[in-house]
Amino acid sequence: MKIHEYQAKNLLKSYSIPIPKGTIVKNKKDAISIWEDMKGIPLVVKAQIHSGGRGKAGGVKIVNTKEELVDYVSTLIGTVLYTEQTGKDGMPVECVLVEEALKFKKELYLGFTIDRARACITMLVSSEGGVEIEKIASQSPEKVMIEHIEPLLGLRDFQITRALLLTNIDSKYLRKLSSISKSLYRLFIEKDCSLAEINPLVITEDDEIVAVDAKINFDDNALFRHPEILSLRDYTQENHLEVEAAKYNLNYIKLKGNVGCMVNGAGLAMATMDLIKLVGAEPANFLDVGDGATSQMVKEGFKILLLDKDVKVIFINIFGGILRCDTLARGIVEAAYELQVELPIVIRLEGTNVEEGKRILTESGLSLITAKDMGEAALKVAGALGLTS
Amino acid sequence: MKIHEYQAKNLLKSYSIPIPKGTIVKNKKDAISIWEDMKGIPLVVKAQIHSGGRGKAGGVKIVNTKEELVDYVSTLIGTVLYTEQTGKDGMPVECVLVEEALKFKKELYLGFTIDRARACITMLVSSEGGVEIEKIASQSPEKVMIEHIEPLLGLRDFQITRALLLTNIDSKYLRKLSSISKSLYRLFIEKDCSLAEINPLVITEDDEIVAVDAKINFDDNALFRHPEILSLRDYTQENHLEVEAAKYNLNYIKLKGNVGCMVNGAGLAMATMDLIKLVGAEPANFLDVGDGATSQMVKEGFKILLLDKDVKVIFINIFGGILRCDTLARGIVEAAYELQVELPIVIRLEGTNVEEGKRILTESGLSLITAKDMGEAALKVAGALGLTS
Amino acid sequence: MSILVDKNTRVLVQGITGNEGAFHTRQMIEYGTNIVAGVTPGKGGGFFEGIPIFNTVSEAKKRMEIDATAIFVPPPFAADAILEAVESGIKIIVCLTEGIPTLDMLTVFHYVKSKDAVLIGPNTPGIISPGKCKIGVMAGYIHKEGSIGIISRSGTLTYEVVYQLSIRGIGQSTCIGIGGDPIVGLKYVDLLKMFEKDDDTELVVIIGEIGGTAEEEAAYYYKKNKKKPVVAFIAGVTAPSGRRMGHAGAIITGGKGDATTKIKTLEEAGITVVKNPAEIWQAVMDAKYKKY
Amino acid sequence: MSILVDKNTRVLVQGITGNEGAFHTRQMIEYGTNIVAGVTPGKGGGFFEGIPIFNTVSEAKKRMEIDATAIFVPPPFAADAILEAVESGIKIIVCLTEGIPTLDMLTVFHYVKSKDAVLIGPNTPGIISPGKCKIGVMAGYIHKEGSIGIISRSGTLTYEVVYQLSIRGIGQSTCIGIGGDPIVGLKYVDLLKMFEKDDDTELVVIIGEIGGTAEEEAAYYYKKNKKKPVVAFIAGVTAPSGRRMGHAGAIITGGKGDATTKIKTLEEAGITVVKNPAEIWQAVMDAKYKKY
Repeated sequence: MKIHEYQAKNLLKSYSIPIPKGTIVKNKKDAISIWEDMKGIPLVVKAQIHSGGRGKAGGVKIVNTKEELVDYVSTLIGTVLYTEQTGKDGMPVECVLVEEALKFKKELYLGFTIDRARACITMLVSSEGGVEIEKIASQSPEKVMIEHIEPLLGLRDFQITRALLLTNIDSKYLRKLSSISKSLYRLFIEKDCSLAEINPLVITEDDEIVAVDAKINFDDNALFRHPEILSLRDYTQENHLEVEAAKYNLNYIKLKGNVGCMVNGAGLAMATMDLIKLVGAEPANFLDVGDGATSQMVKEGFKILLLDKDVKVIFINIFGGILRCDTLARGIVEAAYELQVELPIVIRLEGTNVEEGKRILTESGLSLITAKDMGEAALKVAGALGLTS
Repeated sequence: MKIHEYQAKNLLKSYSIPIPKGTIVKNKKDAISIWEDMKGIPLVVKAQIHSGGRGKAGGVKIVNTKEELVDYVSTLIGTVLYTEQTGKDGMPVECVLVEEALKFKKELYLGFTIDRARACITMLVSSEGGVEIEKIASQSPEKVMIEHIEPLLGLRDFQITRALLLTNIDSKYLRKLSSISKSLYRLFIEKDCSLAEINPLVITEDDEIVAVDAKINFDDNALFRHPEILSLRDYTQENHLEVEAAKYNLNYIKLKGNVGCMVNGAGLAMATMDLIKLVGAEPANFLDVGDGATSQMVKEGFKILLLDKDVKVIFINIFGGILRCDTLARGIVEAAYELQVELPIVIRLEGTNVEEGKRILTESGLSLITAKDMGEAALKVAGALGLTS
Repeated sequence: MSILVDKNTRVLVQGITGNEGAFHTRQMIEYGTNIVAGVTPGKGGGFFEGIPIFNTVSEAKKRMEIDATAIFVPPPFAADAILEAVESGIKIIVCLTEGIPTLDMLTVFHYVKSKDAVLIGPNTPGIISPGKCKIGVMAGYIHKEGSIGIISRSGTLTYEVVYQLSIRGIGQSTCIGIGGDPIVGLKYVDLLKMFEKDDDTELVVIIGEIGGTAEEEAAYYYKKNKKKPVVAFIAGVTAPSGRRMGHAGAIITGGKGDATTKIKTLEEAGITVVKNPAEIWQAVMDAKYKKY
Repeated sequence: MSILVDKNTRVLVQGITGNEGAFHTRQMIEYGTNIVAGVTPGKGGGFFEGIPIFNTVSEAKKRMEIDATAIFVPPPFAADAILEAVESGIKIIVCLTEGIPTLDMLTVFHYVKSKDAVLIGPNTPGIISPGKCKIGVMAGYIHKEGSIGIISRSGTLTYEVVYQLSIRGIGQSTCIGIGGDPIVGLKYVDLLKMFEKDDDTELVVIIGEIGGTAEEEAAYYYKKNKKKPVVAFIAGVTAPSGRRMGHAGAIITGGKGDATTKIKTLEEAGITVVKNPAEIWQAVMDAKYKKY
């Protein structure tokens, strides 16, 4: 789960990590009010969307006058930003963060993430903050210090000291940086993060260390024990079809193609997408109805696919294991009737009770296109789209 | 470091472990005031001293009327209690804990301690609370469940469940007991305890689980990071000579004999005490001035020994390693002059620059009894006491 | 032969009286798995389908001979269940649960390792040595005894591959789902080593997907130690970056874990990578009859 | 010969520029110990008595060949210093610091073990193989090369025993203080095993004291595996219960760790226990010349 920059900063603050003075602004009135509060010092306005690259997209600006502030805030709120990461749909700006524009001497990077191969939390520190850590890591790997954290030990002072000394950060900042590192680590653990990064973490002209931007992602599997985090979820930043799907426990991700696909199981769903691509078409989505899909879930999956105006063909690929194909076929038939689906539907059913399942589909009177295996199904999908492959 | 029962209970409370309603009482007025607050329900009055066995010593009583309460409180405060553990000096009662006298169905034991051999924290649970855990463990070991806690894992639910199920505690209490176990474990870790036990932990007639008595000891080595714990130290509960010695960083423990001994190093100090006993005398104290004792520390050690009226002979046993014997001899001579010591002093000096040290002692004009080794010194101590051995 | 589990494996089921646990215990018994005990705290002393239930794993372990355990316990308690099994001395742990928090798994991973146990999963369909032992949720009937070893991160995609093989008469020695989570116990490389040593396995199929570097690790190992032919398929060539594709572990992050890199690394190690998931059987047949 | 350290041992000093560290580094060099590097964060690049100083242990380890480290770091930072040494791959760690919190040491103990390193101490005078290598704070000159192995929990009492032996011409192979804290690294039993294997050690002296069961563990081992004579002394027969006798580990708690029990257990294992601390030399001579 992702949260906004301002929410991440509030979390940092609750862990005693310094952040710039500022507040969230949702309208003109808020903007005027913060201008008065901050007594005319230069402010920075930052659009709050779940995406990086906001600066290039025009979502970040330093303002020096009240008019500038109010104008810019008015322009931003309610608009949609298109960054490198958002894709063609962009992301709506519902609120902006207005805070003091700090003057700083140096930008650092500090982040925690999980190293899957070593099965541990990893601290990354760089003396070159302000750009993406992946970029620093690929361009000047010697400037990124990596500390693997032993689960038995947790983050240790010697690791912090080592990482900071090796990045050539003046040792007079060691104590403050060490305290921030430990706090961020504690936040990572206590809130079940999958990523917690401060970038840039700046050294101001007054030698203070302040988190100027932050990105915190959470482990979806652990949200059950963090209602306080779950409450930070902003559905405006997610695709509405995905939000809808999630309500029914369906794993759905919107993509840019026109073949709507519904599959049971994540691996088979990805393989199905890949197969669609192989025959020259493009998947419109990833949709995993689960290994143990019920006919109800199949119906809801159908609805989601139909809500997507890009979809021209529907491809259902089910491998019934424990789930019986006849149960499933009944679900499909029922949903197709009820929803009055007019798009061509290619179905491939395999597994337990497949014969009975196929009989149900044939006898339904629906104009379903059936296939004996995944390969044939994909070709029929291409055919339905008028592609010659 | 030890603390009082009421302080331990306040700590439990801050970790959300239920304790009986009550308050600390230092005088008659306090007593009247709590009587009014508690609206006449039966109360228990418990003398606050750093010792177990208070009940038998007359330090605990249930009172049913205001008069009874005030009388008993007045009697207790300012008195000295003699328990099995206090020895002949007893311990002064400076305050008492007055709290509701709970009616309960069952007394349990819950404690955490350190297993030195396994190098881990250990949880002990027993369905037979109210008596000393050592007694339960020796009489009915099958009633004491021991869970060793892996440092990598911490205390785990399965361990709590296992310990509680095996002690035949009704599983309906599992959730509450589990929560209390985890809280006490957290307290143990966060406050660097060496012992944290709730005994008895009772199940009341209303099925509440309440800590009726508690004992919490702390790791002296970790007090530097717990000023909040250090502030709970009650010097009235400690021997005044020991308190005095601690000011000068001297390890001193008052014992019941009459040979005051001063040694550098804890092991050598214990061995010296044992040697005194072997020649038929009794050590008046343990005093370790440290491997690297300075002449200043020797002087302070002298003062402590002289403050003990039981001391009839002083035995100084020094093995100079890094510390030079001449430096030390000068310290002794200086202190003996300044303090005008009139007791016989037996000195055994060995190690670096011992010849020079001995010369200083001889030329000092003091009537010191020197010895060539520990064995001879001990015999001379016995001789000075008029013992024929 | 087979790896890890066979006819003699005595299996415990943790969470035996839950919905999932009860259903799959029946399925496993039906398949012929030797289920010897179950655990449900508070239900100790009872029986399920004639199998004794204990309150704790350590009690079960003391009373019965147990080689492996199947864990059907909800996500908030599953990590604890694994730890309990390891602490009690069980050496093969299969955790079916999906949705265990990643941080819980970090601790579990290292504890399992420190006690020389092996963990399959979590978020796995389990392990099956066809005709001998099934510890998991896969449909038993699609499998066939034979000589192909299968290691996969997914469920139905594995069934698909198994089925492609079985209907063409190609049986399997052992099929293992390593689990779709970011942190799992045994990985491709560990199992590949076991298959290399198993006399009855003549070819290994690796079914991988985006996320992490487990497939690459297997490739590095294979490059230096290849003995048997390996055929691989990597799902997610069309998956976008930064999105979790169903499995918690199927995500391309920070430019790492994309399918193209995995395919390249596997091919460089001498592994045949199939592009079309409908044709995995074909590649297996080619490799099997081309021989090595 | 000797155990653990000898003429070839290359030693790092952590906290080399502190008061204690600096003083004892000079003493160790004077004794002939091969000090090759020092660590003080922030002073990297400098030198102490011609020895290069590094900011971190891992840097020192990368640049120099290091076999052992001596830690002179204040209590709040000492556990971290041990962990840093272990993590950097140093296999023999001698921690002189007194006053490390016990809970810190629990973690340290298990980490050291998991990495196959050995820890001497903390709260130890250190280790000395007379004439070869001294890593610690003991006065070198009281020792004499020879064939007695000494394992002790205390400082000056050990010097006393060493001196009793040296002035009578009885030398030592290696003398180790295991440390006076409740949780220490190597214990009697570990070192006894090493001495049993050391050809040049013919007799072992165990100097124990109240608290814990480390002496008893050694006795249990010795009972089954005795090869060389062992002489023991246990300090604290007159120590009261429940009081910490100077050393954090010297405390009788819950009826455990009293001297009488220890003496009984050692004697039952066939170990000669001396009652008079002034006569330990005599018991050693008796055992040495009585032979085995």
